[in-house]
Amino acid sequence: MSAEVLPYTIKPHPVTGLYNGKFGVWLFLASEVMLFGALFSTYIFLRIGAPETGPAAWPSGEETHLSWKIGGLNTLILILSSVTMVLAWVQFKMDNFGKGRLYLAITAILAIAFVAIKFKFEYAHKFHMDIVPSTSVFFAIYYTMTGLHALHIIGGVVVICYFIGPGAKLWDQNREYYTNRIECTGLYWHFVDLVWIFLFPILYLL
Amino acid sequence: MNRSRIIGIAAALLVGVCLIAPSIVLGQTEAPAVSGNAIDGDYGYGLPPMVSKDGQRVDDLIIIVHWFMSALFMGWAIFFVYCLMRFRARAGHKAAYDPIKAKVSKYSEIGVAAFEAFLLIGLSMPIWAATKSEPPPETEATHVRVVAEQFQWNFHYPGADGKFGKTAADLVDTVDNPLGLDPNDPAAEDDVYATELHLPVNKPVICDLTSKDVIHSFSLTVMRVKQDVIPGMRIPVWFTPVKEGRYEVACAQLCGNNHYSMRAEMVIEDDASFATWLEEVGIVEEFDEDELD
Amino acid sequence: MSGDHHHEPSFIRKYVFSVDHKVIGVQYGITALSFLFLGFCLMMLMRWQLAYPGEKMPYIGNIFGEAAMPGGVMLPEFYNSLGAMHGTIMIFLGVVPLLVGAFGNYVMPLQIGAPDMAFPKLNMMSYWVYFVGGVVMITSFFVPGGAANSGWTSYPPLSDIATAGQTWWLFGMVCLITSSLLGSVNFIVTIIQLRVEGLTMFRLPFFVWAQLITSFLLLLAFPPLEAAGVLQLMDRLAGTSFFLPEGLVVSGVLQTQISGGGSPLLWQHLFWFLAHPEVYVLILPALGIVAEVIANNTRKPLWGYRAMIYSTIFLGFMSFIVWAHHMFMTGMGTKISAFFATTTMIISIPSVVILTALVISLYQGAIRFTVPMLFALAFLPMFAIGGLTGLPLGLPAADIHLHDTYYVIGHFHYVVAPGTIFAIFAGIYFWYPKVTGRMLNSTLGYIHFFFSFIFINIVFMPMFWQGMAGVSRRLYNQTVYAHGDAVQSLTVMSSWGAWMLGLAQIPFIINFFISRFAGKKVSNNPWHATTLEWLAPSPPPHGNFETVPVVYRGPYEYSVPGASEDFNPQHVTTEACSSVS
Amino acid sequence: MKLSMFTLAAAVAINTFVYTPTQCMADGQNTITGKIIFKGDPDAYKRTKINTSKDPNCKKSKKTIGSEQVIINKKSDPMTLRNVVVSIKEGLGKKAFPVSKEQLTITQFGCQYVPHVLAGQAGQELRILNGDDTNHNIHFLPEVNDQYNFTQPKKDTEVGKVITLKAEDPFKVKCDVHPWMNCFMAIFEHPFFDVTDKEGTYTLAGMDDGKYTIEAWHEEFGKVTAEVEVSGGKAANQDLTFEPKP
Amino acid sequence: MSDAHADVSKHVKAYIAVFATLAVLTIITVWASTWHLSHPMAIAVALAIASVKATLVAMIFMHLKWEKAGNIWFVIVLTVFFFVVLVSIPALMHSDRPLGTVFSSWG
Repeated sequence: MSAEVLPYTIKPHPVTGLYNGKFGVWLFLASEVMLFGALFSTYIFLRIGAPETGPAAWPSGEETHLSWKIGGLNTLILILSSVTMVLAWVQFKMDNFGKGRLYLAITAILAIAFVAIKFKFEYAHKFHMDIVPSTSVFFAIYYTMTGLHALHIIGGVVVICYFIGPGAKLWDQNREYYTNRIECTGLYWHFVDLVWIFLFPILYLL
Repeated sequence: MNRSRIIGIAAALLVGVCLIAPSIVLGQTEAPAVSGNAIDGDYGYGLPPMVSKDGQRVDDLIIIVHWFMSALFMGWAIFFVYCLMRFRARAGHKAAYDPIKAKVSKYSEIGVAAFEAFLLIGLSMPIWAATKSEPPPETEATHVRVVAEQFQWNFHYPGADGKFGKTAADLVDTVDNPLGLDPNDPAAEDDVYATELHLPVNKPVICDLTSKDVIHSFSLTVMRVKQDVIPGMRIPVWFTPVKEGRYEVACAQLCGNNHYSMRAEMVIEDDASFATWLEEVGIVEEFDEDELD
Repeated sequence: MSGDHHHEPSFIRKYVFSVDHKVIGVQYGITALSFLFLGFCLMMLMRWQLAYPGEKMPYIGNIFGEAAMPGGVMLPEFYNSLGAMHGTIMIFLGVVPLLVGAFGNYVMPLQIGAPDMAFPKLNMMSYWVYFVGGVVMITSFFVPGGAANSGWTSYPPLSDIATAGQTWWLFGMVCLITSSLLGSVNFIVTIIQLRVEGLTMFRLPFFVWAQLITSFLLLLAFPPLEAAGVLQLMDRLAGTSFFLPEGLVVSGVLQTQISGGGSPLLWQHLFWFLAHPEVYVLILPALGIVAEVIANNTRKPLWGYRAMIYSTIFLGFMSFIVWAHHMFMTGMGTKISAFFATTTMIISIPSVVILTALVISLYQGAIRFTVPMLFALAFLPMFAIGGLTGLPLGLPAADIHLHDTYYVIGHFHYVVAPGTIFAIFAGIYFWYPKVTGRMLNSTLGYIHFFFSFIFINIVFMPMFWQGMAGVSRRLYNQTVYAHGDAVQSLTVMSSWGAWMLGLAQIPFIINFFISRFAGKKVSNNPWHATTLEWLAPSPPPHGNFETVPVVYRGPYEYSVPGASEDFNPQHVTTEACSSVS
Repeated sequence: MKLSMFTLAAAVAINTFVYTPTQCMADGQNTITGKIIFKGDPDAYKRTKINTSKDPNCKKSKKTIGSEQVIINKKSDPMTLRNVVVSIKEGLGKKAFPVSKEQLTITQFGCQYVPHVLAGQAGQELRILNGDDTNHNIHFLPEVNDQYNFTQPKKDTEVGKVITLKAEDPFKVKCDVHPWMNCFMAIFEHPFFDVTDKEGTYTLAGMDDGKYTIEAWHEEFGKVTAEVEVSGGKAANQDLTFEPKP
Repeated sequence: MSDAHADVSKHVKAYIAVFATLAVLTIITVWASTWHLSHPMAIAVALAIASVKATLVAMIFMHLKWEKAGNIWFVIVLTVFFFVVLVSIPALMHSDRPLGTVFSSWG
């Protein structure tokens, strides 16, 4: 009900040029920047403060047991999923529902692949080696940051699957509304990608 | 509700409070102090006694700021009360629509800003710089390491050789070795451990603050010294006591259930007494077993 | 969707899981007022221990159980729990939800002429997440070891090694932060997008501006604390050492199970990065309420409306770069302390501007001493005292003596207790007729005001003297120190003030409930106000306005020369204003 | 809970002078008795006066207190050790024993714990009393049990909670306000344990016939064990010896 | 959002190009980490590449290149500013300590 009553839910506001959802998502992303910002700040603060030697020293590349191959593969997967996400939006925009939905599905599959690789080849492997968050500050940060990022991915997958499945009904009722929502989902999805772009070098390479 | 009733209520209230407040202040019994030792100095409602060489600067700053604040508030309040009385709604009085051209506010704001700048740059920063980046010469100063723990202040003196022995976390034993001194370190042999802070008068003191467990705050009210004690860091503070006597060391940061019990005493004494104390405090007396049985 | 329009929603949809901003506003209001009362009660318990340390609490001493108060005497751990929870409840569960959740939610959409918030479902979720957070906080009192007892600031390592209540506190905080984030996104979008035609940004009531800035503060400042909360949860549950350095020896036992390498100061940075903007979250909406009430009751436009808005924006911006003035005593050097002291001095200027503008607004007005106006007027000197006493705390050198003493307590309580909470009362008395369609009884209101005003000063004024004398805050028993024992009489006075202040709230509570049914019925615009909320019926129906209003002028057009009334509502055309009716 | 002075004085007196851990009525007939012998230089373990100047209120209960880590009875020959926990370590099989109904008490008096070493059976109730006019904070540092941490700011009070402990090797209990204050608690599944008195003797009673390993534990010198065989209700005698390396 | 269909379909090429660039940059980052650069230099290079990638994602995928809404730009600028404050000041404070401060409790 309220969606119909409220202005600018679907059509952009003539002055601001935005519909409510898009502005809302950007604001939400702003808060996400600060959330991850705090974690990046933690990373830098603790890294600068780490002693040169001793058990609390920052581990070098080999000591982290993080494989750049797996990390790099995951980076590519995530970038690819970003592309398919934006292509899905293009298809909806051009009224190709079927193709758009296909791209959405590919995005979801890529995202699941990302999470699967993360859990199967990284977390499980590390737990097997008895490397847990309490092992060192580096791994505490590694698990917290990538874990929080993975939660974001899982959240994104849930939303995407919703729009492939039950949410797709909206397409029949109001195409523009549906496309808008895909755009908002896309914005979120690209942001998650963007976070990973920073996480990859600071955790795997430096 | 008419105005006379309001005034009546307000007057009754004021009278009531005038009666209540003194009775509260006067009618109480003095709570017994837990401490057994008499603490020197005259403590009251104002700033506590001040017995350090540089503490007066902090006091002066506080006093100047408060005069400034009072002046500002009084000026403001007079205008406020004037407005309330002069411009109350009444028959025949109408509010003016056009805003007044109040240059005064602009000037006063600039004045406030200028004075704040003076307080900050002229007074506060030099004191702070002296407190944080101009330590007294190492050779002249009495050096003490202060090790805080829940809920106790430990004081570590370097002894005759002037060198602190090495300490390590894994050597700590609450009874035998509260400081975690390394018995193999020759510098540790003559180190002195105490739970009372004794300092010679008129000599600068450097206290290196460390904590074993949580954040504490080393507060010497009478010296106008306060510094958080952060685990994982050793932070120095320095001051020069100028008056002999027995004072208190307080913990000013919530450090656990018994935070309020984390109190130590500080004795400022002349060089001779300090030297004697330093020699005697380490001596352990033998315990006569029959006394227990 | 089509057939639903006339269908009356079920009770649950209408009053429990409602998406109507007004119902949510009222839900927020009732919940937050309950929490405010609870937080106040915790404080009254603490005041007993402070005034009469170690003595049995009369009458109610035995109901708290042997674990908290054996024999009716409060234990330090319970005292610390009360202290930590008083702070948390008052700030995160009481004042912010009242100012933003209740007043913001109810009044802001009405003031901009919107039918509802931009995201009604998000709004509902925000309330329920807040509610869950509140329940978690309350439940934590009943877990072994009691509620969180490391202070509302929860400084690690103490909070890392604290009892289970701390974990509950963190979960509760994560809920509350999430709720605030959802709310702030909603507020910003609503204010930017849903203003009615003609309501430009500089025709917005100051209250809406305050809500906008506040929402930005919440949006950008809260996430770091959420991150910090997650890190502390990791420390407590997964055994990491984000906030723990190497070589901790707790109670004589070397902590070998932790890796070390963390820093206790990291928490303080992330915490105060939130908590300083949070101070402005507490004060800006309060200033907004006060501005509305003052403009309405002086019957003249606010003086320096634009200057106030620019100051507010500046305040909001600066509040992000002053946080380390809470950390002067953590071993800060000269450069950084000079930077933060400077920003702190700078941030005092816009506050002075706002306060000056408000007091000059009184000049040449026709001041009606209504109950909301009395609270709003009392707010001004109280806020002035609170603000001025921040000055010595912002100067690092003076802070050496005053840091973590009662002076700090007095300072921020003057800002938030007789400051913000008086503004809240002003708001309640002011908008109650809009929400219920009935006036609050003004005789009870006057009694409430005068008693509150006098006693709240008796509570907090002595704290400045205690602080000057050097008494640390958070002491279970200050008489163990000579300087504390010397000013114990002030503590006793303060405590009696607090209990009397509690009694002074009884007329308000009675008034609040009785007037709902027995108050004088009022028209849409009982205060003869100009802003849009007074156009809507009292109480406003679902959808708020019968016809979408159009705005023709600024928010505070009172006593316009040549107009037929002494107020020109925003939605009335100029011709209609001047025609004699 | 406010205690009467009498209760408290009784608790202190009993624990100081006649403390023997309560033995529950086990159904066996046999007893093991013996001495804990100290072989070494007693002058290396002299007791010292504890400096309580940090808290002047400690002296109100007791003028001087001495260290209690090592208390050697030099008058007897051979010298014996006090405060040694002796218990059966092996040989009881899987038999379960009823829990003693008697309460254990530990009292803070003169800023010292009375008794200094407390032995009890798992599930036995423990009361914690404060006889000092000061604030104590009793902090348990076990690994199996909960790390209880109680504050007692008032004289003549008892911790509101009566606690029961699980079986655990001797662990330290300390006061966070008075760092010199500590004591040890040893909790067993069975009732066959004792703490040596000032004569250095112990008695374990009520075992069935069989072969047992007994263990003696001292906070400074660690553990020693011995094997004892008992049968037919005869009292077996088994001394154990601590021989610290100089 | 007023893009016609044709406009949007033009974007597709840009998306593919950006994907290619991102993939190449990822490989370069990994490659760069094997250069054995000095530590600050390595960080600078890695973060510079990451920033370029992030900018590409934001500008093209998130349509900032075509974004005209001032509000969004305002939010972005504000957020980036506070992000920088949040990340840099705690780290900076590490270097400004009272004379004689040591980062260890023991020794």
